[in-house]
Amino acid sequence: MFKKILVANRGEIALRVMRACREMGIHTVAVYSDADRKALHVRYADEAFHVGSAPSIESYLRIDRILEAAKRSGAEAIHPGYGFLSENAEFAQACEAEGLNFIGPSARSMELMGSKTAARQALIGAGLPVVPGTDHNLESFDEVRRVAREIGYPLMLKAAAGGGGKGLRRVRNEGELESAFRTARSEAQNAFKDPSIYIEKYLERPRHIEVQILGDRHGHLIHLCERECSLQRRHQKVVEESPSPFLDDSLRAQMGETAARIGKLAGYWNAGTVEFLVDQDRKFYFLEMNTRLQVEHPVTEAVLGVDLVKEQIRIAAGEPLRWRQEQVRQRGHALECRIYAEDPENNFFPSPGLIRGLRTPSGPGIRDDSGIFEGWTVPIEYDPLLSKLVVWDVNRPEALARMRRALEEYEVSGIKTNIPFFLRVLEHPDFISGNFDTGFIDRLLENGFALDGASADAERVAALAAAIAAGRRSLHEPVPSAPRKESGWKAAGRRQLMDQKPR
Amino acid sequence: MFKKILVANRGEIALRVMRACREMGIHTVAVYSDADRKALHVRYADEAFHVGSAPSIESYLRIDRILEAAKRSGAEAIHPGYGFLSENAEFAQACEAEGLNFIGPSARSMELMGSKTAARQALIGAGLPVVPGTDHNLESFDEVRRVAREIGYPLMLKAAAGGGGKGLRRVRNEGELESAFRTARSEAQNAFKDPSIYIEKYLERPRHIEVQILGDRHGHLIHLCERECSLQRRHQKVVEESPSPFLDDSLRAQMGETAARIGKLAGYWNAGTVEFLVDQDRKFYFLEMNTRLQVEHPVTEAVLGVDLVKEQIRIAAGEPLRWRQEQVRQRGHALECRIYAEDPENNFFPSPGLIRGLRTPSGPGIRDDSGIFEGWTVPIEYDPLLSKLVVWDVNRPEALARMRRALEEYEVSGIKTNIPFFLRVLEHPDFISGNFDTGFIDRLLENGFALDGASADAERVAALAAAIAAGRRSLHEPVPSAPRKESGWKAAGRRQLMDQKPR
Amino acid sequence: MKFHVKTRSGSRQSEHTLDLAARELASTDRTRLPYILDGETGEFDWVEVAPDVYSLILDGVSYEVAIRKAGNPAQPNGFYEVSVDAQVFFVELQDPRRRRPGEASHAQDRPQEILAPMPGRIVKILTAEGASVRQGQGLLVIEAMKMQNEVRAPRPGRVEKIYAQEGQGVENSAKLLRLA
Amino acid sequence: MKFHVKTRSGSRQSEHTLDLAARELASTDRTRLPYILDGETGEFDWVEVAPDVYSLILDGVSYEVAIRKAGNPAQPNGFYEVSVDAQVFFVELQDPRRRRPGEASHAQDRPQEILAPMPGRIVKILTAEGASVRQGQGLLVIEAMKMQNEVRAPRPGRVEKIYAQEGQGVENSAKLLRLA
Repeated sequence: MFKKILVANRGEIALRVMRACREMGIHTVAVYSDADRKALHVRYADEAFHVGSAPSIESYLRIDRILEAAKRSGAEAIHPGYGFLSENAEFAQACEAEGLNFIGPSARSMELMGSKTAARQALIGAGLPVVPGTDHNLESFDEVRRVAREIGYPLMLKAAAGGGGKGLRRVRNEGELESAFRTARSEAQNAFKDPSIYIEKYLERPRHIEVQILGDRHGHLIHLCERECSLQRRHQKVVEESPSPFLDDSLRAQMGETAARIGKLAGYWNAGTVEFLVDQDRKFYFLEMNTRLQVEHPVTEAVLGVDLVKEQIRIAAGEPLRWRQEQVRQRGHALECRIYAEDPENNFFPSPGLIRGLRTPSGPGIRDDSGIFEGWTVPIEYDPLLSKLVVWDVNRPEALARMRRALEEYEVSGIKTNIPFFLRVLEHPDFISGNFDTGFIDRLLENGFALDGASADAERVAALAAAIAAGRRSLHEPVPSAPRKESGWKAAGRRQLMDQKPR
Repeated sequence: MFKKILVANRGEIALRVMRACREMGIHTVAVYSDADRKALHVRYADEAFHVGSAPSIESYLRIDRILEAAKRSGAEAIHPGYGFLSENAEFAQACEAEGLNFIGPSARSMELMGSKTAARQALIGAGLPVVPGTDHNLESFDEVRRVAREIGYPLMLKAAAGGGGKGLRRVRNEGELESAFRTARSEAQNAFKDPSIYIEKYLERPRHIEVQILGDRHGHLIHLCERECSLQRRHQKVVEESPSPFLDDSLRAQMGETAARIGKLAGYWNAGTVEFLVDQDRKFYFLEMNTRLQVEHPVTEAVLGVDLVKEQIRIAAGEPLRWRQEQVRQRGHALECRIYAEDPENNFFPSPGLIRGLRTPSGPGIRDDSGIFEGWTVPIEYDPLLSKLVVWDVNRPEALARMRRALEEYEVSGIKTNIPFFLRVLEHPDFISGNFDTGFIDRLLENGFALDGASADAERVAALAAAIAAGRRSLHEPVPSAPRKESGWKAAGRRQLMDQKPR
Repeated sequence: MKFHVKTRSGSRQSEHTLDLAARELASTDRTRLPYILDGETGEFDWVEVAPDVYSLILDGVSYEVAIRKAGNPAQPNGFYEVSVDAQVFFVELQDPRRRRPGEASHAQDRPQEILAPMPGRIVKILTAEGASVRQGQGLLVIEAMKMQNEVRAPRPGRVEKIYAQEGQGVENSAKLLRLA
Repeated sequence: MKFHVKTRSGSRQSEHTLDLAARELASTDRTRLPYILDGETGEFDWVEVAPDVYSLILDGVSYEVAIRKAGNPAQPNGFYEVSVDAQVFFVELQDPRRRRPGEASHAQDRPQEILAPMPGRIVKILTAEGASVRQGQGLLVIEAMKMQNEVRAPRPGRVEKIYAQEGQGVENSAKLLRLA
């Protein structure tokens, strides 16, 4: 086993990987930019090396500096987390060339599955189901228009190197095509340095359901069941769960087996995810493969009782997989909410800044994978993900109730978060019944988002509290310059109570 | 289902019960003493009623005031937690007399199993194994001496109404008997208002292993496997785990079945625990039954995926048990450490006071059931339990590693805690190998407890840090009057690193 | 101490008169405070659990409240942001003796500078100098963290001056426009 | 800034000379600080992450340190309690210019009042006036929270005066005895 691992990432995922390392008795090395000197991952690591200025292109994406830090520290392996260099085959190759173990699949598997069009071609060759569309990159607008007519509208333009909703355009008719093609190409060029675009049929109200796979370096590969990820805002996942309320055992087994076949086809090892779209007729189509750990991995961990990061490290160290397919059994239900620094009341505007107060939920069935602390300033340069909040309970209704309780306990003050938005989603009848698709949240938000009107009781209390604060000031008591906490503990539960309470 | 429940307790267990209520959509009512106006359970509850001054005899033990608060709030049921009135049959009866549902067993079951000697008699009558000894209370010293000669030394004197290590004396020979009898009676009188004493054979190096049972009001009762509770300091449990490393499947099934038989014998419903001593020959003996929720219930919850408090509430509301015995399957391994406000370096002296800084562990597999917050003053009047720290992982060695990681992340400053002591226990070879008994910790502590000598590297850092602090003061910078945090994050892991790092 | 109180939460607004027995406030221990709200007498239990965070118990109901003072932190009257169990209220306190009946709050009449909520680039300006805007109406669009975001009017008013230009990069808290 | 440094952790004690470039400390941003410890030159990276909590990186190794000043909080020299990744050190800083070579610290020579760590009842007194005691030796037993607990000598010394009596109830911080 490795003695020291460098984590080439930041924030909550860096901390999550370091926790796994510490539990395995492996020393950890952090890298950090100017913006992250005080960050938790730097303080949690055994060692820490500075790799550049705040923009990620000058730090977390600098392969040369990260490899130099690995050499200086004597690390034997590098865990890339997700995002940044995690799906960069060049980085994986550079690690291996320097004698460093890249904790992920082979560069060959990454290259094969990293290009959406190459992956589509391989799958079509093997007779596996893909969303109807082109299996090659489209260079000219003329070609795009011709192919679009063949496939029919509505359709999706997609970046071949894409991910995370970038370089993605839905086109309803030919009139929208040219402008969508230009902006998608330019976004793809900016985000991935590769303007290649392909076309997929747009499925009506599909579900996004993905399958976790895990393979060792000795040819043994299994699937770890599904995650339901249809709750997306602008093509970005915001709530994930497992099991999917949409699948029955037969479809689950079919999708799992298909995912494992795809993994084997790619000669895949380590943890990976095969994403599918499932249409209203319960037919599923390969969408893309993510050749890395995913943000939503904890829901699988909660339901199956595995630790995917520890398994990744073991696999990278050459150990054989310690699970057989028949040992994989789902128990209960898990949900994840991605807590972002953004303002749901103002069109989800990013809300970086100083965290003045923080209280995290705890108690039974709750996991908070966070990268923040009271006094931390969320930098503007990176992803606004603050924490992954994960709950487990015996079944879906109870897991939903537990998630509501956890969100009500979660207090972040000083910056805005999407917690109030999640509380709204969790009380929506279609979410509760499991009747939703990838467009659910965007439709929900068509008229914007406003917090519920407050109750008369709370208003009375607000007036009294302000008067207390004023009264204390008039007594010339010392007053703090800024409050340290805001209270989010009771939110929805309290609102219900007030509606019921006799006056 | 109930609409409103009063929680007749305080601290972490009150919060734990209220969290279950909130998840079930049940409104919560707190009671509090003068010492607890700012306590978390008062702030978390939907409603809160003052029941008296700080000493528990004047507040949390005042049946009249608690029932009055229940009536004023309109609560339909009372959850007693553990300790305080939880095993008080008079309280259970008073609740029922007022039309309030007592969330626990019937007063009859409590009375039967609450007296150690009555329970012993009932079990002997049914042919169930009890520790050899008397099955009736001993009034006079002459009788005690006579029975002691029959049973043989060493032996234990025990309070018939006892629990929590009070009224308990180990007697090695007849010379020690008279003084031990007097002090045990006087302690029993003080603690339980009942001086009755009985004698049990003292088993050499026994293990304390208990079985959780759960029964509904319709005669359906199951067992939920075992908890290993042999790690005790002065007869008080400090670390609990499940499964027990000492049991095999056959002994586990035998003990489980015996516990279920005992529960049925007592006409038991709700959650309860049957405690056994297991000797070196793997023979087990009934020790006593706890007719309430226990501090260590979360290890069972983690391994079996049940929520015992929610089940308690459902059972009290008359719902049938939703688990059959064959559905109870252990998965992985769970451990609990009881985080106390006490100073392990000073003979575990209680350490109440202001909590200046608090950071709780999180990430995969960790549950922190706490009743404290930064700025809270731990009162001197009550039990020093701050939090139950629980971890789960796929097997015992990984659960131990995770617990170490969690303890290293746990920071409480301003008061002393037993966290450094747990870190010491967790690295002991006998604990790691599972080779321990109820005397393990007391033997370990025979020569006291001192923190490891620090490393030269850390010493150099301490000198530099003090010089920075001095330098800033010499620059007349504003300095805080008291630090808000201390750092416990890296503890043991860091010490290992320093030993290895080349200078 | 007597106050004229205005509260706002979302679209809900209301006004009250409040008289609070302020003499008890000097104690940081638990205090029962009598009050008269809109002529109705009551009493509640109040304690500070963290700086500017209060626990209040009214008629048995437990509330957790956090306070933030806008403007001069030492001045008793003025604007407070109050969160009550995660519901946010804007509360304005006025001294009733200095207030003429029917007088409107001055706050809305004073010109207000709209500042950039974060560094970014001005993508589009959605209004013009001299235009009247509703509360919540979009004023301009900033791109930051690779996302486009609308800056909206915090209150109704007239756009007196626009400082920002389309395509321009702005620092955090840069003046964008003035609302009269 | 030059210091004479004494550190103690458990039974381990040592002395050092330290010269720190203090001019950089005025910045709260990240700072690289050069130092000379026992004649050896080095440099480290320092930042304050919370009041009196520092993150230090020395030769790539990341440390988290919390500081508490004993005595006058504004006075640079004196006693500090320093926790480094959960190991606790007592650090005494002296100005080397005011210190004569070979001079012992005065702190241990001054009489010290031993105070009750919490309210309780004195169960037993384990020493006598005039007795010499070792560091860690039990002085008396207090019962509190229904447990009996030993109060021990924080340092070696001679028991000059015993204020407490067996059976007596004591308040928190009550004087128990004086150690010379």
